[in-house]
Amino acid sequence: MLTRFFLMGLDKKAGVLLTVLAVLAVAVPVMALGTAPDSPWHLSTHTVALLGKYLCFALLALSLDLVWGFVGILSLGHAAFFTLGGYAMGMYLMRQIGSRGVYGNADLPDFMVFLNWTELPWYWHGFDQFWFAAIMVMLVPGLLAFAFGWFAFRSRVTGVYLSIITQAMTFALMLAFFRNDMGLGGNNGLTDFKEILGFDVQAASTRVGLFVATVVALAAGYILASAVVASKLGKVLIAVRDAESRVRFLGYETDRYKLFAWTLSACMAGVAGALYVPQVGIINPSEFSPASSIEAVIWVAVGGRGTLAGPVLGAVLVNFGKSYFTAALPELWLFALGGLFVLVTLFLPRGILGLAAQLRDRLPARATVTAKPADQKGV
Amino acid sequence: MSTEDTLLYLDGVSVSFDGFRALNSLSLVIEPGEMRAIIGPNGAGKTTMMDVITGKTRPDTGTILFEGRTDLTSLREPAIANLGIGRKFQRPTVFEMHTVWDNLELSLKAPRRPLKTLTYSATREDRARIEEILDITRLSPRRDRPAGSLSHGEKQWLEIGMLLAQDPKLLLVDEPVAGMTDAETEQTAHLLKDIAGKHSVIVVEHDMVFVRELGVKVTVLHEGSVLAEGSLDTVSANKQVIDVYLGR
Amino acid sequence: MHRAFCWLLAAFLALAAPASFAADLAPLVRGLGAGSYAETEKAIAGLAETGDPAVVPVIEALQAGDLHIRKADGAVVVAKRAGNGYALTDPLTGAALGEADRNAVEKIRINNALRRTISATLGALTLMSPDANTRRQAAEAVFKSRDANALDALNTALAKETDERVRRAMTQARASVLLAGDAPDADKIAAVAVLQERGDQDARALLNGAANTGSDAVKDAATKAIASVEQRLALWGAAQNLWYGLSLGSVLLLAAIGLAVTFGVMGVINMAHGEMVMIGAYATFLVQEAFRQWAPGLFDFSILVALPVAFLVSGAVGVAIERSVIRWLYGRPLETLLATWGLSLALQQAVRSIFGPTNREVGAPSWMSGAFELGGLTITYGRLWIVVFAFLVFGALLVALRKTWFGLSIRAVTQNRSMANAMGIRTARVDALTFGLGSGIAGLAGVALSQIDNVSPNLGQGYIIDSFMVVVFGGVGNLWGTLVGALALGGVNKFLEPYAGAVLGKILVLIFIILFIQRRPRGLFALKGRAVEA
Amino acid sequence: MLKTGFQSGFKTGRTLAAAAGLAVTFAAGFAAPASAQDTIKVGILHSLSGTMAISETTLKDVMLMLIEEQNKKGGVLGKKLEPVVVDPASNWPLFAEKARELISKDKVAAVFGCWTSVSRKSVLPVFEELNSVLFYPVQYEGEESSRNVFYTGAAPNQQAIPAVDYLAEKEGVQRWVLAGTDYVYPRTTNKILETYLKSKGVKSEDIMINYTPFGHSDWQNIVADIKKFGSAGKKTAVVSTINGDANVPFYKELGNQGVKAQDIPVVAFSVGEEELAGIDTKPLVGHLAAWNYFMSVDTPENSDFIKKWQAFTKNDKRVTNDPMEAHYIGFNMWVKAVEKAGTTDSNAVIDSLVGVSVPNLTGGYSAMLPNHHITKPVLIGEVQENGQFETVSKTPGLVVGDEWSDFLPDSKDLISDWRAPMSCGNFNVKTGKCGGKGS
Repeated sequence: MLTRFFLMGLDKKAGVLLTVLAVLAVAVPVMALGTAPDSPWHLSTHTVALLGKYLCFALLALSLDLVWGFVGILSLGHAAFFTLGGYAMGMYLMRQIGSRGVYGNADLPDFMVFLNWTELPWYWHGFDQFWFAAIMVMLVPGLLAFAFGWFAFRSRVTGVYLSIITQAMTFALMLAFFRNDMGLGGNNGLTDFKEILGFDVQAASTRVGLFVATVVALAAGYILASAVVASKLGKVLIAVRDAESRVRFLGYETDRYKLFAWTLSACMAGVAGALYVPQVGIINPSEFSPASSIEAVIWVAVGGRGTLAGPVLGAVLVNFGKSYFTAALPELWLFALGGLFVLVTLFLPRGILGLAAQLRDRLPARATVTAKPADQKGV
Repeated sequence: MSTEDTLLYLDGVSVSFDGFRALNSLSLVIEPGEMRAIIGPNGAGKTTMMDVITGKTRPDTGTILFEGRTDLTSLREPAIANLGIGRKFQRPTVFEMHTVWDNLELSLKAPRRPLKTLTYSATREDRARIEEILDITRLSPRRDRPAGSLSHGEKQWLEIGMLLAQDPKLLLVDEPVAGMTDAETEQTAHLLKDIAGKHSVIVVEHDMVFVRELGVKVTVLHEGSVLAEGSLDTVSANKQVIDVYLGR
Repeated sequence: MHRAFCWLLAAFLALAAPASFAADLAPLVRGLGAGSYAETEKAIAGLAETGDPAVVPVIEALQAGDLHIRKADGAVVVAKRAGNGYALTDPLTGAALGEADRNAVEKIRINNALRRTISATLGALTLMSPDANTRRQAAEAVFKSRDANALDALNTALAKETDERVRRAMTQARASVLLAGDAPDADKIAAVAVLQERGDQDARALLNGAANTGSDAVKDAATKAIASVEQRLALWGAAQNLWYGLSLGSVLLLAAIGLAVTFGVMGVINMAHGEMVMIGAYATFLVQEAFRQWAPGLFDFSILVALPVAFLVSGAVGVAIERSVIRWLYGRPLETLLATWGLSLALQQAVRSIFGPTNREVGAPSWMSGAFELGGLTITYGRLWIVVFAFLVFGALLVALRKTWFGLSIRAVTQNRSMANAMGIRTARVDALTFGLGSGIAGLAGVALSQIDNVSPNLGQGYIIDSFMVVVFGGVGNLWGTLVGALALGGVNKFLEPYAGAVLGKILVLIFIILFIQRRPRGLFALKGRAVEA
Repeated sequence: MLKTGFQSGFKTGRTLAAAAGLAVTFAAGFAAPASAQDTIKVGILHSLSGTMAISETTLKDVMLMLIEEQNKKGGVLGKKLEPVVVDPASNWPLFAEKARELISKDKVAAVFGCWTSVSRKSVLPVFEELNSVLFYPVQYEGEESSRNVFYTGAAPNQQAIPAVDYLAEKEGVQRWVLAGTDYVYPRTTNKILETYLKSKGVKSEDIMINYTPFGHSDWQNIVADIKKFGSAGKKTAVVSTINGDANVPFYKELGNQGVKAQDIPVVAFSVGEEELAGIDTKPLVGHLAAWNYFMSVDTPENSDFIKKWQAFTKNDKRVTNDPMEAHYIGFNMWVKAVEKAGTTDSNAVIDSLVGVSVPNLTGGYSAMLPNHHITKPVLIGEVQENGQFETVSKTPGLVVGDEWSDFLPDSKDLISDWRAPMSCGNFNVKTGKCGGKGS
């Protein structure tokens, strides 16, 4: 029953994507750990970390696509969920440092010691346990999303208004986390991690392990998202995206459907953030910045909104481009990036996968029929 | 007749938008199994009346009771729909990205809670019912096409099919034959008459030929309240009605 | 003007005074250039002791940094830039001493301690000036310096003073000197009363000093006076906060009003709006550079010239953006967000490449510098003009949209594009011009913001989110909403700031906006049928 | 219809092969290319875009200039130096990523970079893991000592404490406003100053501490508060650790509200010539800054440096500032250490760096200490009308950089010495153990 549920959403694209992920999950460990460092097949830890980061972003993009592509909620604050998940993981990693901090304080992280904190704030308790942190990784973003969505969807805040208040949410969080009084490291955030579950975070094998965990999480997220989208619930969501009030007259409480997708998406983003932190080695409030959220939106748009595989592709491609250009064209890369966004919106309104689909089924007549009547009647 | 026996009971319902009175102390009673045609010039309040019944608009004053006991004025749209009130819009509104089949499946009477729909899979009866509706609405050949690719008339029928799938006690049908050919209009009239046996129907329509075809009790709305009620012939003979329609 | 007057006075005195008098001063003047700060200070004290008005221009030259030492003979001279070198004059007589190379003279340096001594000395020396304004400034200087040596001069000046305002200033200065020195208790208590009447923060500072050091009677009087002054200050403090709120609100209004056109009226989620503001600020910079280059004397008018320039430059960039990108995206507001975000990145980098990443200096014209007191309110001219300017821009935009043919076309196009088209309105052109108008207004905001903020490639980023909040809070598509939204958010922010601090205040405002949108999902002034739909 | 899509994905063997191939090529595309070793590569890790570009771009340029100069002199160890510039875009995780890229992919011998504390914290584990060398040129809060990092900027005792001493002694300041941006450098510096001032007998009510967010632009209330605080009858000064962007509106507001240096002087630790270049300095004359270098310092080395810099940037108005001098010192130290060690190998260079002494631009020598900080003179300068500082006070000798402040309870017992045999960054003199409390 459950297998059936999870398999029902998988199509050809999913097959390709999951195959790629499976190959990565095998090839990367082999290439990183099983080859000599001077072999042409060797992958450096740098590359592994980089790939891991891209895949975390891919999971974030996937979660964003779930709400934007399938429910029509353009979130300009998804980085908030991602970062909260990251902080939950970061707090666990901080507690794991224990007395290996520079001051040798077993309880307090370094930044608290030199700012004269005397005891651990209450919200830090429990984070020394991995299971607790793992729950918080999903629970904190999930609860925030639930509370936010509960109010916003009930009040029928939609469209641009919703986008802007999601932006206000992440901006407010950013300002709050910048405050040193929050006890979360202020601008410096959480960093200098030592170990995760007893493994040295710097070790190549741990990095590979984290990478594989990210691959698994992305694959699981993808399977879950496609199952949700393919279910009747997914059909309701798409219906909400296209004609919300009509769905209400069919007797569906659209608020609840949106809330479900929104909260699920936030939890996925939280997991992405949690996997991101040990791989990049730092979490700090600038991740909350509205620009990060907008960038995530752009990955989705580049890959193809509403396609699930597209955002994964988009996130990897855009970030690969960013890594490449910040080194190759340090003075000009913003032109390249900015130009890319303009060109994609102008010439690839449905993203790369959308273009591929268009080229494949070449049925222009169908497309025009889809769009026209609604537009004309709208006046 | 007591209110308990009615299916829909409106009494003294008024709505204003920015000082404009769209409904002015409107009263209307629909009995179970009844089909009613509502006519009236533009701005008479026909669509607002539907909005008020389905929960889209809250009335300023007045009572709306469903089945004589449920107060509709305090409920939201989905709750009202789940009581058994279905609505077809003036402008055909279907889910364009979904196939015809999916449109019907979404409308089909089934649990509406998110977790139920997440694990839903169509039973044999569900499929049979959808097939049946496809036959009735003559959309069988188009079942796998996206609804967006249907012609205008087909969309009207699909929406009626969605209403049927919902299996409501009361159907609110807003201008079902707008943009249809004469033949289609006639078929639609037959379809609605078939439905009327098992359900109550309120039809709003401009097309007098169609209304005559239906041959049911007619209510004339004007400036947000009932001007006349009776058979089409009776109301057409009503002097006030003639004045309103001819603008005298 | 003040300086010129002093020169006149000096010249007059030089003529009137016996020649030997000036000669006595010469060695003292020479002492100014002795080397260390301490020696310079001693020399100033020596000059001040003479009480001779002829030393005023010398000390003023020192204050202005014009006093130099001629390396050849150690003479103290006034050196002013002339071409590549300096034109030298004698500090006492004003006689020309020829020109000198840049390296032939060395500037006499002053530090903060010297600056204080100089102001005090000048205050004491100019108390008898024929110009009422100079006398009042002198009295203020003495008030601040509390220099006991100035007491005699003050008393003499007070006896002769006829101007009521100057008299009051001198009385207060005298009170300040008395209270700070070791005058008898009775005098001190009288001084407390004078200061209590003055009732500002400077008075409070003096009274606080007295309350800590004086005899019991004086302490008592001072403590009471402080209580009364503080009450007064608290009252004015509230008014001051209102003013801050208004001022912040008008900055928000300026930043948001262009967005109210491009986003509110046209439905374009214009993330490049901040960059239009930035371009306006850089236009101001360029205009000012031009003024510095070719017409330094007219610098005060540079801002006025910058206004149309910034409007046109930002407007032109806006039109170009609309024609090249936005026009393909109408009806897809969320995609305009992505495209304009890309544009904003590119524009920032372009400005960074052209002007460099560092801040550029935009000066304030004299009529926008400084502050004036209104009762207990300190109102800075810069902020005041920005408030006025914000309202002017708002009014002008309102008139343009309501009363002109162009405004009518804009409204027609936004309400019903195809109908407008059918009626012969060239919608494409109206679109371009509307976007240009919004961008141009953003450029105007840039001129104003260049006066209070960094002119750097990041300028726009600081305002974009606030602008969106204002427009959304006020209600998309409603200019009045933008006005009320900006002022309300500015006011709330400044009201919260004293209690919650700047950061928490801002967070609370954001939460307030989020909650408010729940109550009114379409903003403060929701319009029916014209709102932007995703 | 439901399952078939997935199955067909697997059935189509070609798709599978293509996908697998794609994944492998993608991963292999990253594999490090073999690099030619005829030059010595030097990494430059400064943000060229984003919020920090405003400060860091200049440092990238100065490094390019220094490298060019060195190459004119024949490079190092007979090899030319090759700068590798990357843009971490003011994004802190990206700093770590780019650092890793510089070290492991480009194989740079040393990295000069970072500005903010958070960027340094972000790259620190990378440098320690890959055992490379970072020169960090900016004044910072201290409380850190890493074997792989050389701190050429000022520690708090090389900037903040002398500045406060100057104000207290020369200006007779008794009341203090500690105003800063809310991040770790101001927080720590202010904690240190607060303890220091209290140890000098300043009462708590004579200290006002205020924090504002990054990029704060509306300073009306705070300047008014400062004025009010300053009207308590005692001489008041503001010690400003306000960061970068927020300074311009702060000084503009000070000027407009008529807070003059002679009434309430402001001494800043983050305002240098570059920042002043963006402000009309006339109303600010007399306000102070504490640095280890001013452009106005009159020494032959400095005029030479300025001349070269202005020629390099082809702009005779370009200013120099303190972090640029820090890079100048750091780069020369590195060159000297590499030549001393005869190799660019990190361990050898790290060991030979300690004790290296090179001329600074203020007419003396700066030496690398065992704690990886350097000796510097401390200068206090007053802002002049032309946007320069005029030195009003200079410490008689060089001040030794103290990484573990004596004014913080948990750090006063710590010292750092990276020479063998101690080789420890947080040695506790009380317990005699390495590792903080040593418990």
